Amino acid sequence: MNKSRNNSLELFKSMLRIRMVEESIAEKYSEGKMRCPTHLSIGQEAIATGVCSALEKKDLVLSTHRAHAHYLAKGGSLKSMIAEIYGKVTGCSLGMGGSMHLIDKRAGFMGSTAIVGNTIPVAVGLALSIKLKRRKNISCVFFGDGAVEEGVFYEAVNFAVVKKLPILFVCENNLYSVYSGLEVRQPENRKIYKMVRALGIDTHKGDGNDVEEVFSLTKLIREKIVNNAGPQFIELDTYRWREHCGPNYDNDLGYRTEEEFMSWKKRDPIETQRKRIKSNEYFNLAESFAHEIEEAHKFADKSKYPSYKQFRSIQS
Amino acid sequence: MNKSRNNSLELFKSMLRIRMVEESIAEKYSEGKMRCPTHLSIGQEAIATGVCSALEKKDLVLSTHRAHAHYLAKGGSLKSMIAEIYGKVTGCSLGMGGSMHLIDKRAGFMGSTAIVGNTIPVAVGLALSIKLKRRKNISCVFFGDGAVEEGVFYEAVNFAVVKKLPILFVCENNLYSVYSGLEVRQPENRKIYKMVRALGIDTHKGDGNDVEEVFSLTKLIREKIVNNAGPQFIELDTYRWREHCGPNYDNDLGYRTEEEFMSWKKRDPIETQRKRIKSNEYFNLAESFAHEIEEAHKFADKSKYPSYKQFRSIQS
Amino acid sequence: MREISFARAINEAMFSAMKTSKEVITFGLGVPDPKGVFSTTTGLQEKFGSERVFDTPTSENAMTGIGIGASLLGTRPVMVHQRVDFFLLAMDQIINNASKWKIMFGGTSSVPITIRLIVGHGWGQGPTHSQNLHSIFSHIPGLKVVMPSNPYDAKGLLLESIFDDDPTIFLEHRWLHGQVGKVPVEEYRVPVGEAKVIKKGSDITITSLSYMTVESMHAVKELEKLGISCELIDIRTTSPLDIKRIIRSVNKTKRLLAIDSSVKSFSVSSEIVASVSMEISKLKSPPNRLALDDLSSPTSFGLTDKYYPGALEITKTVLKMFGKKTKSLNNFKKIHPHDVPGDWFKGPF
Amino acid sequence: MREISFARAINEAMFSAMKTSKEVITFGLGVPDPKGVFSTTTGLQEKFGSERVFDTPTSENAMTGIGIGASLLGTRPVMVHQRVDFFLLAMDQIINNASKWKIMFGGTSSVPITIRLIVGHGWGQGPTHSQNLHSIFSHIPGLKVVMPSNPYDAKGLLLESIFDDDPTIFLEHRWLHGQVGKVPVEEYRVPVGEAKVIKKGSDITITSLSYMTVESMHAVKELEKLGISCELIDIRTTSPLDIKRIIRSVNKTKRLLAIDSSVKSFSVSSEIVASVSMEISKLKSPPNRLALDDLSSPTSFGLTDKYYPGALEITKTVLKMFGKKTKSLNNFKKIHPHDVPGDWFKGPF
Ligand SMILES: Cc1ncc(C[n+]2csc(CCOP(=O)(O)OP(=O)(O)O)c2C)c(N)n1
Ligand SMILES: Cc1ncc(C[n+]2csc(CCOP(=O)(O)OP(=O)(O)O)c2C)c(N)n1
Ligand SMILES: [Mg+2]
Ligand SMILES: [Mg+2]
Repeated sequence: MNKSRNNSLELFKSMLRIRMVEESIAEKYSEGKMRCPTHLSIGQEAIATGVCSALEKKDLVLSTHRAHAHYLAKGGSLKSMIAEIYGKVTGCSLGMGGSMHLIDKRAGFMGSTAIVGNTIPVAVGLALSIKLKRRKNISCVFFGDGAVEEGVFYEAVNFAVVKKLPILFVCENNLYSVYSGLEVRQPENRKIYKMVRALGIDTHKGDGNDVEEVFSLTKLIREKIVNNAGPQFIELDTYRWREHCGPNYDNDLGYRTEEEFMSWKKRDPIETQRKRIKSNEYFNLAESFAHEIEEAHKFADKSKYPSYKQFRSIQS
Repeated sequence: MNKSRNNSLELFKSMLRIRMVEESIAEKYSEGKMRCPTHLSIGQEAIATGVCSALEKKDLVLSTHRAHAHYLAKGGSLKSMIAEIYGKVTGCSLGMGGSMHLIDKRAGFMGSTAIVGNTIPVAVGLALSIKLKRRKNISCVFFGDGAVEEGVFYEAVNFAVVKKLPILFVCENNLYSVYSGLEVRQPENRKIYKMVRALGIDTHKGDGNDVEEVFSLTKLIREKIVNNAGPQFIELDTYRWREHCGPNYDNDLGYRTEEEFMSWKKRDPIETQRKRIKSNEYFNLAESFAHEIEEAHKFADKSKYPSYKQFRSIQS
Repeated sequence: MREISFARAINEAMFSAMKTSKEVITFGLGVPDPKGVFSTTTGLQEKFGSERVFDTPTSENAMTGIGIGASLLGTRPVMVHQRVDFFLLAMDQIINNASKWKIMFGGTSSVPITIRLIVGHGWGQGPTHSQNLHSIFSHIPGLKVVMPSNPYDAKGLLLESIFDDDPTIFLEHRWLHGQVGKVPVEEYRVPVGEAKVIKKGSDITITSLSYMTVESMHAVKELEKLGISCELIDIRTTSPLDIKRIIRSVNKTKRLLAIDSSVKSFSVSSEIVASVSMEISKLKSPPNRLALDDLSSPTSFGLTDKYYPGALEITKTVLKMFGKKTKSLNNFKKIHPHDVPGDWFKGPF
Repeated sequence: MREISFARAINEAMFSAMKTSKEVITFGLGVPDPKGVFSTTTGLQEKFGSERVFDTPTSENAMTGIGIGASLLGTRPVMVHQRVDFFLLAMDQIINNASKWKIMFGGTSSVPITIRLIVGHGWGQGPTHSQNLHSIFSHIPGLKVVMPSNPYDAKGLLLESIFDDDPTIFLEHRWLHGQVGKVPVEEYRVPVGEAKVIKKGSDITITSLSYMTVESMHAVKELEKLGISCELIDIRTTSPLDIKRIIRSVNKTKRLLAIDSSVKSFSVSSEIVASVSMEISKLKSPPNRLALDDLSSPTSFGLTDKYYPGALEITKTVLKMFGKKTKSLNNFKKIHPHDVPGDWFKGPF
């Protein structure tokens, strides 16, 4: 009970911190110091937090263009991430990757890339190596509803099933691929998790805006994987609040309705969890996070760019 | 009744002709005049014949590396095919394609290619154009159980469903991809047609060695497609008798058991149909086909190779 | 003549082509969305309907095959990808099918598709959002490769590509979309395979392509002031490459600098230097090329300036070829940060 | 020293690598099948088990990504494809991921994979079963590209590639598999990035690669008889390209013929001619290249002879460069049809 109360608080903290980090990026983006495409997860934090909190530190995670939340939830260094977005040599990828290429191997965050779907087989490869080495950890990959449309997703799942690999596929279904709704990309009324189940893998479905649900579902599923139940797939519904790429809101563009947006905003994962934990710590937390985040931006701002010599030396 | 008896005879004839053509290729291959990779369909004729006989002439077909049977069943010119395999300018592709690149547009046979799975989206494209032009025909593509493993298959089906295109996907499941059995490539006990159904498409299953079953199933399915039921998929079980590529038997290699081979040989689609029609025409038919085939080989042998000038002029 | 932007010229070409022929269709991720692929496809769906103009799943390989299939029946698909890099998923369809369909079926079929690919640049696009892959496409027989540098050519070349019966890769450098220039209202064509002399000159031949032609124009002006008369040739299409035109020019100037927007080795600039060297032995100085270092494109603002050569580097390179000093050269005041095409650009994509 | 075939040398390298390190695994369609990818993988599964040696689904793109992923944890996958052409399906994984992983994560990760690709040739392989795509791979920064021409180099270079920390494309020309040559039993390495002088000479430098080196060796012998002393350089790796070694040689001979097994334009031969021309201005005759016409590979026996240059065409080309007559040349009696590597070959694949 106490333990569970404690866990709920941890989940809340993780989400709040991610939200505040992302809002700081949105706020400062117009300063023109973060000069790279940047995809925020504001509104989708429960998935990153719920899944990564249920994983163990030794578990390995890969992600997509929209990676900040996954990176932070898995324990990636905040300073290194912000510096990376600033393009600085103190960044997790020495400034050579930017927002879309985050890595923190010590935290088990193995990378994120900017090509839709193309970390999915890489994660299966991690699972293959884990199995060959008889390790006890698992591989986990995050991707969106759009990535499911890439053939490589299907191929990767097929192989994972054939070889019974220790991997968790996490699909964040936020209904959109850039400005394109599901209806122009996938069959009407086809549920992703049902379709994927037919590929031969166990699949699960959850409310991606309920961090407790995501957490307990993932805990259970992870248990299955380490007990050799083979690969598992989970689809989580959620919604991106801001524009696909960049710091702003974009409801004015008209590709989605205000009602839809508002109905999801009401289901703010952080607010939901805040109500559950009934904590009065909110302000203390927010203050300490704000401080940490401000420090990270300062650190990034003051850091140097990588030298061209460094850049060149890596590739030769 | 008479009509159906007549149809059964036609189906038999089509299969017998295909078999005899392919056996003539196998027999003469060692002469060294057919100098290209050649994949025979001996044992699999019921699918080509059953499907193509249920299609209309205006329907469009695409195929794979193993295309002879589909080409002939759809009404492609025998002489042009044999000449193509001989690499002659009188071939359907002017000798520039060989056994794996057959085409006869007048017969609605739109091409075959040598890369596993890569005519599948092309066939979907034909269907797209058919729909845009409000034509009343359909597109049909043949492929093997191995092709189903290519992501492009999955992508192509998804799009066909989203756009409700007039296309029939025909999967010839002969249990092998070269020497590799299904068990090293696809999940145990997963039925292809069930998996594919989950992608959002109507799927069907049939005995690929029973030409009557294939024919009537395809008739029904074609009807559905022209009545706007959307794309359809059919899986047909069958077995290749000879080696994957080339004229010989290869059971000695040990990648499949003699029992398995014999059990399928007993289910020879041509013998099954011969028993059904109780025709005494067999010898007459065989004789006339033998003559036609001999003529085709002579024609091919006597024909000229394309000139380099011709070859060059096509690409500039 | 009125002036419009490169993006607008593309948009006009699309309107024009779709009006001229019902066979023309266009699709790709984002084609009918509110941003209309940097506003190049804006209004098309409204005008021509959702059967001919549509969005697609993220399935680059299948969608390319689908375009090929549709084209076999006379449909003329114009497919669009927001970045060249994404199209790497479709290499099987474009190389094994589209480029070879005609020859492998003995000329009985052809594949009249056009693939519009946007080349990313600047604002931390990084290694997988700013590749210049035209050298790869150019190496494949059976593909045409078009790289316009200005609004006039963009419209004329796109129309020509669409109504050409062969598969064409049409590359649009992101930074050109905002360029403004004179463009006729009516339909016209610019032939594929013809280079264009942008400026006549007598001392050196500079070949350039796509966005690099803009940088070259600045350099050439500067060099003129310094007493070097450059003949600037805009390649316009890298395949077929109008090598005859280039050789004619070098025969006159006896000097060559081949500028490329891709990494240096095994590139279009290599081909130009090689072809010229095999034809003309008596040059006044060794032939030269200016292209990117053989490294994946960097992301950091601290690296991109050095990685991407511009007017300044072109000017210096030419001066060196003439044995002149480059130190005092200080003429290209950057009016905005090096990683944006103009002050209006604030990211993020 | 004992002699073994090129295929056997590959097989030995695999045995040796897998014995040396448990991290080495190998997979691909047909790897453990009775034919063992032209017998290069024969016996590996029996020896090292089905966890380390396995067959795969026909899923080229995912399998490449899976190899990349496994390599991130120190596993060293050797992936095999029966034809280069099939690997076009995996261009996203190899170009957008493998080649860039190291640089886009600031050097914190590396991708030690080796991709063995068989180049098809002869017996009507046709447009999609005999492409030579090394120029494309060579153009991508971050990939190493290896093309051995003999059993000794095959073994040594494969071992080097496997234990190298960067992604390597290892191209095996089908017609080399049967070549026999001296190969040490023990493990040894041949460095990636070093060309090899096969024969010293003073009149002309010929660069060659993979199977073309075999044809070049015949030509060089013939030319010797005709009084022309050739220096034959086997490139061995096209990326990194040992351009220094080539330039050193051309500085001596003052003549260059770059031979390539791919189509001519935008190829490795273009790069060699360009690089040499930029360095050395005083050649005795214009630099030259010999490669395939810019056309997709033909299928018909009636076309392949003319399409593929061999020893005869090399000899003729060199003679022409020296202004000598080529008409009387009648020395290369073909001992078997031009489309097979030997009389033992009866098709079909
Ligand atoms: C192969 C490829 N195609 C297209 C893109 C452009 N793109 C970037 S993000 C994105 C949206 C993908 O949608 P989804 O997978 O649902 O992720 P979300 O952005 O919704 O988190 C697209 C299409 C890309 N990066 N890579
Ligand atoms: C992309 C690609 N990968 C591999 C091959 C080699 N290959 C040729 S035929 C074949 C077998 C495919 O099996 P299936 O689709 O079941 O057809 P079948 O030969 O059984 O008729 C393979 C793997 C190829 N041609 N293309
Ligand atoms: Mg999404
Ligand atoms: Mg099969």
